[in-house]
Amino acid sequence: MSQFEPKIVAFVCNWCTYAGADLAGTSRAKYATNVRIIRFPCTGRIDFMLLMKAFQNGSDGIIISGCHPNDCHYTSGNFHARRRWMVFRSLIEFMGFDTERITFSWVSAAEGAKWADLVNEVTTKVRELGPFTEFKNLDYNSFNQLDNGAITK
Amino acid sequence: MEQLQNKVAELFEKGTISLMIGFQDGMSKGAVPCFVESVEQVKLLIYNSYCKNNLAVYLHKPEVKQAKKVGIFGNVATLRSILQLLSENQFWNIELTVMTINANQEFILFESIAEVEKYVQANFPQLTDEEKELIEKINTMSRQERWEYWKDLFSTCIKCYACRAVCPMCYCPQCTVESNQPQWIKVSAQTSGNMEWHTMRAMHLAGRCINCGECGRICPVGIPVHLLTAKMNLDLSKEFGSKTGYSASNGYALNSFNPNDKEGFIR
Amino acid sequence: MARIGVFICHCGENISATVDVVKVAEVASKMQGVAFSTEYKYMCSAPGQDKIVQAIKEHKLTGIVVAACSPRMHESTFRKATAEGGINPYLCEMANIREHCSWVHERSEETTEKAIDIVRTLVAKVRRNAPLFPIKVPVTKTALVIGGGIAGIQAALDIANAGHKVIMVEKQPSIGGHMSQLSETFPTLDCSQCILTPRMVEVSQHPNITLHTYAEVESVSGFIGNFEVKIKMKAKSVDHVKCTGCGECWQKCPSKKIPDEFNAGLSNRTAIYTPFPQAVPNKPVIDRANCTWFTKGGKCGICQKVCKAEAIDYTIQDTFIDVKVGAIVTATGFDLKHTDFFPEYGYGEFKDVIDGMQFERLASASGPTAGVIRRPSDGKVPEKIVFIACAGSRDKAKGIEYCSKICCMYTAKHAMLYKHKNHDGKAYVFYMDIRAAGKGYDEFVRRAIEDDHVEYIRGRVSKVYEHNGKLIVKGVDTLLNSTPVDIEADMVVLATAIVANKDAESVAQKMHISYDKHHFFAEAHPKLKPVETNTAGIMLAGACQSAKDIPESVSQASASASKAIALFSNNEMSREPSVAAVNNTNCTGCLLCQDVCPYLAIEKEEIKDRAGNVLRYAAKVNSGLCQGCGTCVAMCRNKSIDLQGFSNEQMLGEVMSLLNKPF
Amino acid sequence: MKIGYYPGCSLEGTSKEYSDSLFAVAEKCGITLETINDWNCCGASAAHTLNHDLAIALPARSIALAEKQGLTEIVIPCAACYSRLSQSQLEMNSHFVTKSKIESYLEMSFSGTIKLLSVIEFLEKYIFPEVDKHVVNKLNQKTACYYGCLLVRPKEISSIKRSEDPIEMEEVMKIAGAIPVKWAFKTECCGAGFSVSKTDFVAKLSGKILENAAENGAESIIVACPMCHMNLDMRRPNIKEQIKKDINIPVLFITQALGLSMGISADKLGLNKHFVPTDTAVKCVIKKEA
Repeated sequence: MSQFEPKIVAFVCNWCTYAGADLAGTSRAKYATNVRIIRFPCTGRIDFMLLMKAFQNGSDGIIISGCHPNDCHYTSGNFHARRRWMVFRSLIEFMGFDTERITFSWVSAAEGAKWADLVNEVTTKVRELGPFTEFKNLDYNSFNQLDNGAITK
Repeated sequence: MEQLQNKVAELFEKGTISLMIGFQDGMSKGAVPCFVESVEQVKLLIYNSYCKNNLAVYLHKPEVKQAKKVGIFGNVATLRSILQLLSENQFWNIELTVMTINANQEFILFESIAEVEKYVQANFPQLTDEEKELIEKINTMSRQERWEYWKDLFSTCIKCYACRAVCPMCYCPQCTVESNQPQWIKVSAQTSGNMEWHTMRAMHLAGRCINCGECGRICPVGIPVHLLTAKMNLDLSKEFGSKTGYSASNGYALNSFNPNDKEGFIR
Repeated sequence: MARIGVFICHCGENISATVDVVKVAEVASKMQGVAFSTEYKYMCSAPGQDKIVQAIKEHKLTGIVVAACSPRMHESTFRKATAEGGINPYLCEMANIREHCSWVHERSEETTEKAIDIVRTLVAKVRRNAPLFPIKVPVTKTALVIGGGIAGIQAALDIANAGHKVIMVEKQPSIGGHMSQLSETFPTLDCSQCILTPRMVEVSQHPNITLHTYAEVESVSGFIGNFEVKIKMKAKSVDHVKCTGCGECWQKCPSKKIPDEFNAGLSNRTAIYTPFPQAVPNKPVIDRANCTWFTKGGKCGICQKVCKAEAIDYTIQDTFIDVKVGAIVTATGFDLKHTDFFPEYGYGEFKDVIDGMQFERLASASGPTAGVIRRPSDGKVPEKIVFIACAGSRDKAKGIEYCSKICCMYTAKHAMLYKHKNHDGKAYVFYMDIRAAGKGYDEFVRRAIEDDHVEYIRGRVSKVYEHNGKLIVKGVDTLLNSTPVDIEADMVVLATAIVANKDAESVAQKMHISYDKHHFFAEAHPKLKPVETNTAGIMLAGACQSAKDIPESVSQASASASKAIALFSNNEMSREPSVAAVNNTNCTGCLLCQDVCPYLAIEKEEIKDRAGNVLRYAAKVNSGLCQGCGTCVAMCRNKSIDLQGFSNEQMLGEVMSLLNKPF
Repeated sequence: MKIGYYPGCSLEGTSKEYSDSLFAVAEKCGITLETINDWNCCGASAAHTLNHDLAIALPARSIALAEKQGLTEIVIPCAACYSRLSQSQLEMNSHFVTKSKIESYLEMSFSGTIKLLSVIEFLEKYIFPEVDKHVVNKLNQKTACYYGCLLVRPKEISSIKRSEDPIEMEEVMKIAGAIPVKWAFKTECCGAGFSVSKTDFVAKLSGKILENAAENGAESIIVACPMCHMNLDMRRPNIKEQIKKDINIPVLFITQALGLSMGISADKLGLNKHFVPTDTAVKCVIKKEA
C-alpha cells in the first residue's frame, strides 16, 4: 500500500504569508505538494466557519498563517485573528477535536524558507496522524457531497 | 408579592410603563412568563423559587418593542442580559424599568441602569458548582473521550433551535444557520451539521453569553449546550479579563486585542 | 450559466517544465462552468493577452482564470486584458501555479494534480465573482500641514506654490521649529536663521497659506480627499489683529524668571513673550501657566495697561475651528533626551554637562551669550571641552537601539565651532563610529579632525563626575588597546538621543496612523512608500518619522507635498473596490464590528420608514475609508457584512471545490 | 520558610564571613537556607572565555540538581556565581537546541523554572518584610555602597533597575540606619580576577575606588561580591604602594552590615576575619531609639 498523502488546506493572508510562499517559489525552495493555498486579504478575514467546512469536507490538516504581530498590513487584523483563534482552539479542544491538525503560524513576506519548512513539517505531522476520519465518519452517508456550498451561476 | 404588584400598579398609573414582563402561576406548579398590559392584570404577577426563566429574551419581540415603556422583572442573569444587550445597542427604542428580588427576598425597583450595574457588580455570579464540576469532568477526559462524549450528545440533537430561541443574545433577524447563499450549515439534523451548529453557536456567544443556562435547561434532548459557552467565558475571563453583562458599556473580548496576547500556540 | 475561460501559461519553461500544462488545460475544460480552456507559452506577452480578448468575444466568456505566476506579478495585466475584451476586469482571477507550484516541486503527477486543484479553486471563485467598479471619491483640494518646522514649511510652500490651499497648524507661538534654534548648519556652516527666516516670512505672506500658530489638531475624521479636522486655537490672550508687535508688554512684564524654551533653558523669558526676535508671527502670547494675572487671580495686569493698541484681553478663551482638507502632511518634529536621562553623566545636576541643543544656543550669535561659548555654571570660557556622541543612542540598555543619525555631524560641527572661537582650547569627542554618509559630510568631519585638531577618541564614556571643580570624564580608547582615558574637562556636551515628541502617541491616535515602539510615526512601507502612512491621504515629513537632518527633512517634505499635489490633480479619485459592504436588512445593529475596524470605516446608519421615523440602526461601511481587510466580515455573527472580491460565497466556494474532488 | 542556597567556592573559603553573616541574618528572620547537594563550580572567570558549552553546562548542573531537590528559589550571594547561573538559565530557556544538548551532557532534565535570587533580591523579598521586627540598631555611619560589575549587568538578567547608577544597596543601608553617600565609583571595576596575576593593576583600580569613597566621606564600604571584597580589603598594602595614601576604611559585606543593625554579634558575623580592622565601623553602631 502506498504512503498516505494528506490533504492540507492553507488559509493565508495576502500580504505576508502569500508573499512568503511566493518568495519560497522565487528562491526555488522545494517542499511537499500536499498543501493548497487559499488567499485571503488578511488573517482577520479568516472565518472559523471555513475551518469547520474544510474539515467537514475531508481536509486532513489545516495551516493558518499571516503576518507577524505588528506587521499586519491593516495594522491589527492579525491581533484580532489571534484572539479569535485562541478562543476557537480552546473551544474545539474542549469538544474533543484533534487540534494537532490545525497549525497556526506567522510567516512574513521575507520568510520563504520558513514557509517551506512549515509545509514540510505539517505534512510530515499530518501524515503520521493519518487520515482525519473522525469528522467524516460523523455522517457516513453524507460524505461525498458535491459543492454544496454555493449557488451555481 | 404584594409589594411587587403594588409597585407595578403604581408604575402603570403613573404611566412609567405600558407593559410589564413578569411571572404568573404555572398550570400545575411553577411559574410561567406573563405579559401585563394594564393595572387590572397586575394581580397575576407572582414570584417564587420557580421564577427562573430569563425574561430578557422577550425584549427583542416586536410586540414588546411597540409598547415602548417596558417593565421587566428578573434575577441577576436577566439583569446581566439587559446590561449586555445595552452594550450591544439593542434597546435604543424602549424605556426599561427593571426590577428584581434580592437574596434576602427583598423587592428592588431600580431607578436607573447605573443602579442595575451597581447591583449586578455587587452580586456578580459565578458558575454553579454543578456546572464547574461538569466542565472539570470534561476537561479531565482524554481527547478521544471528550470527542465521544460530545459526539454522542450531538447525535441526538434534533435541530429544533430551542437553545437559540431561549437565548437573549441570539437576536439576529436571520441566523447564519438559515443562510443559504452560501449554505454554511446543512439543514438536516445530522451529527456533523449538528456539531457545526453548536460550534458556531458557542463561537458567536463567546464573550457575550451571560451564563443564564437557559439553553441547557430548555434542550428537549438534554444536551448541556450551556457548558460550551460557560467554558468559553471561563477562558475569556482568564485570558482577557472579560466580564459579560457587567455593565451597559461592556467591552467585547473578540473585537478588541492586546498586542501582548499570549500566542504560545502559534509557531 | 457561467462561461469561464481558463488560460494556462507555460511561462517559457518555468511552468511547463514541471507541470503537464496540456493536461491541466484538458482537465480544466471539464470543470464546472468552464466554457473554454487553452494553454500558451507566454500569457503575459501581447499575443497572450490578445488570446484572452479574442476568447471573451468568441466564446462569450463571463469570467477568466489565468493560471500563471503570482497575482502580485500580473493580476493588473490580466485584469486590463479582461476589460479590453469587454467584461468587468474584476471577473478575472489568477491561479498561482508558478511560485506556489512549478517552482517548488519536481516534475511529477502530484505537481500537475496540484496545479489542477489550484485552477479548480480559482474557477470556483470566479464563478461567484461579481462585477466591481472602482470607488470614486471627491477630493477637497486643501492640505493641512501639522507642524511649522522646516519640514512643514517646505511642504506648505510646495503645495501652495502648486496653486492649492494650505492650512498650517503650529503649537508654538511661532513657526520655525528646531531649525530656528540652531547656530550654524553642517556641512557648510551657513547660519541657520539666515536660510530659514526668509522661508518663514514666505509662509506668513503666501496668499494660499492660512497660518494658525499656538494651535493644535484636536481631532481628525473622514478619509482621503475628505478629512474633517477640528483645530484647537489656544487662547493667546492677545488680539493679533490689534497688536502691532511693539514689544512694550514683554519689556514691562514683571514675571521674568521663566526658563526660555528657545534658549534651551539657558536664559529666562517673560510671561508675555514672543519666542525669539525673528518670530513669525512676531506678536506675543501670554503663557498662562506662568502669568501672575492667571496664577494669582487677577493681580498684575501691567501688560494690559502699557498696551497702547489695547490688544491684550485676558478673557479670550480657547476656540475651535473645523476645516475640511483633502490631504494631511504630518511634520510634528522630534524632541531630545535631556541630560537628566543620564545618571552616570551627572543626572542633570552638573550645570556644565549640557545637551547639544544648549550648545547650539551658546554658539549662536542670537543666543544668551551672544555666541561666546561660556559654561553655564560660572560663565567661564571652557579650556577643555568633551563631546560625548551616542549619549543614549544605539544603547540597548537605555532602551534606545536606533542611531540618532545627526549627532556625528553636529558634534563635529560643535567641536569645530568651539575650536574656531577658542584656538587654544582643547576639544575631545568620544564616539562609537563616525557616521558621515552625506554629501560633503565625511569631508566635514575630516576637517574637524585634521584642520581644527579636534581629538577624536573611539570609545564610550562610563562616567562623568566632579573632582576639584573639574568634570572628570572617564572613558576608554578602544583604538589604543582599550586604554582607560580620564579627561579633566571644564564642560561636557552630550549628543543626546533624538526621541519622538512626548505627545507623539496621542497625535498618532488622533490621526489614526501607526507608530513604532519608540513612538516615531510609521511609514506605509519602509522602502516603497516611505512618505505615506497606512492611512491613505496622510503623509509624513521630517523627524516625526525618524531622526533626520535638514536636507533629508526638506526632501521628504517635498515628496509629501508632491503626493498631496498628485491627489489634488483630479477632482475625484478612484479606489480599489475590494471593500466591505453591509446587508442592512440582516444587520442587528449591535455594532460590535465598529471596534474591530482599524480604519474607523464602520458607521451607525439609521434605517427609516417613508415618514422619516427611525426603524432601527445598522452598521454602514464608508467605502472611502475601508481598506478591505475583512476583519469585520469574519466576526459578524450572521454574515451581514461581506467583503467584495473575497466574499463568503467565493471563499466557501474555494474551500468546497478543493475538497469535494478526489485529490 | 526554606530557600535554596548555592554557596560557590568563595563563600566556603576566603569569604566564609559572607556566608556566616547571610545565614545569621536569614536565621534571625526565620528563614532556613538549604544548600544544593553536590553543587559544583559555576565556572566563573575561566569557563566562558574557553568553552561556551562548558560555561552553560557547569551552572546548569547545579540548577538541575536544585530542581531535583525540589527547590523553587535559590539565593546566590556571590555576584560572579549569580551572574553565571543566571546567564546559563537564560540561555537554556531561550535556546531549545542548546538546552537539549546540555541536558544530554548532564544526563539530567532542566526545566528552567527555578527563581534565582541575587543577595539584593533575596534581602528585598524575604528580609525587608521582617526587618521592622528585627532591626534594633542604627549603623550610624556614612557608607559607600559598591556594586562592582557583575551585580548590575547584563540588563537581561540583572534585577537592578539603573545599571549605571544603581540605588538598591543604598535602600538596604538606609533600613540599617546608615547614611549612604553619593559617590562616583559604585560600578567601577575593582580589577577582579587579575588580583593574582596583575596585583599592581588591581591595586590601582581598587585604590581609585577607595580614594573616591574616602573623598566623599565614607566611613565604611559595603559590598555584595567576594571578589570585590577581597580586592578592596586584602590588597591594602599594594593599594597603599600604588596611590601613596593610607586609607583605613573597612569593607563590609551587605549582610554583615545588616546583621549589625539586627544586633547580631560582630564575631558571629565574621567581622574579625577581615584584613582591615572593622572596629571603627562597629563602634559607630548605636541602639535604635524606640
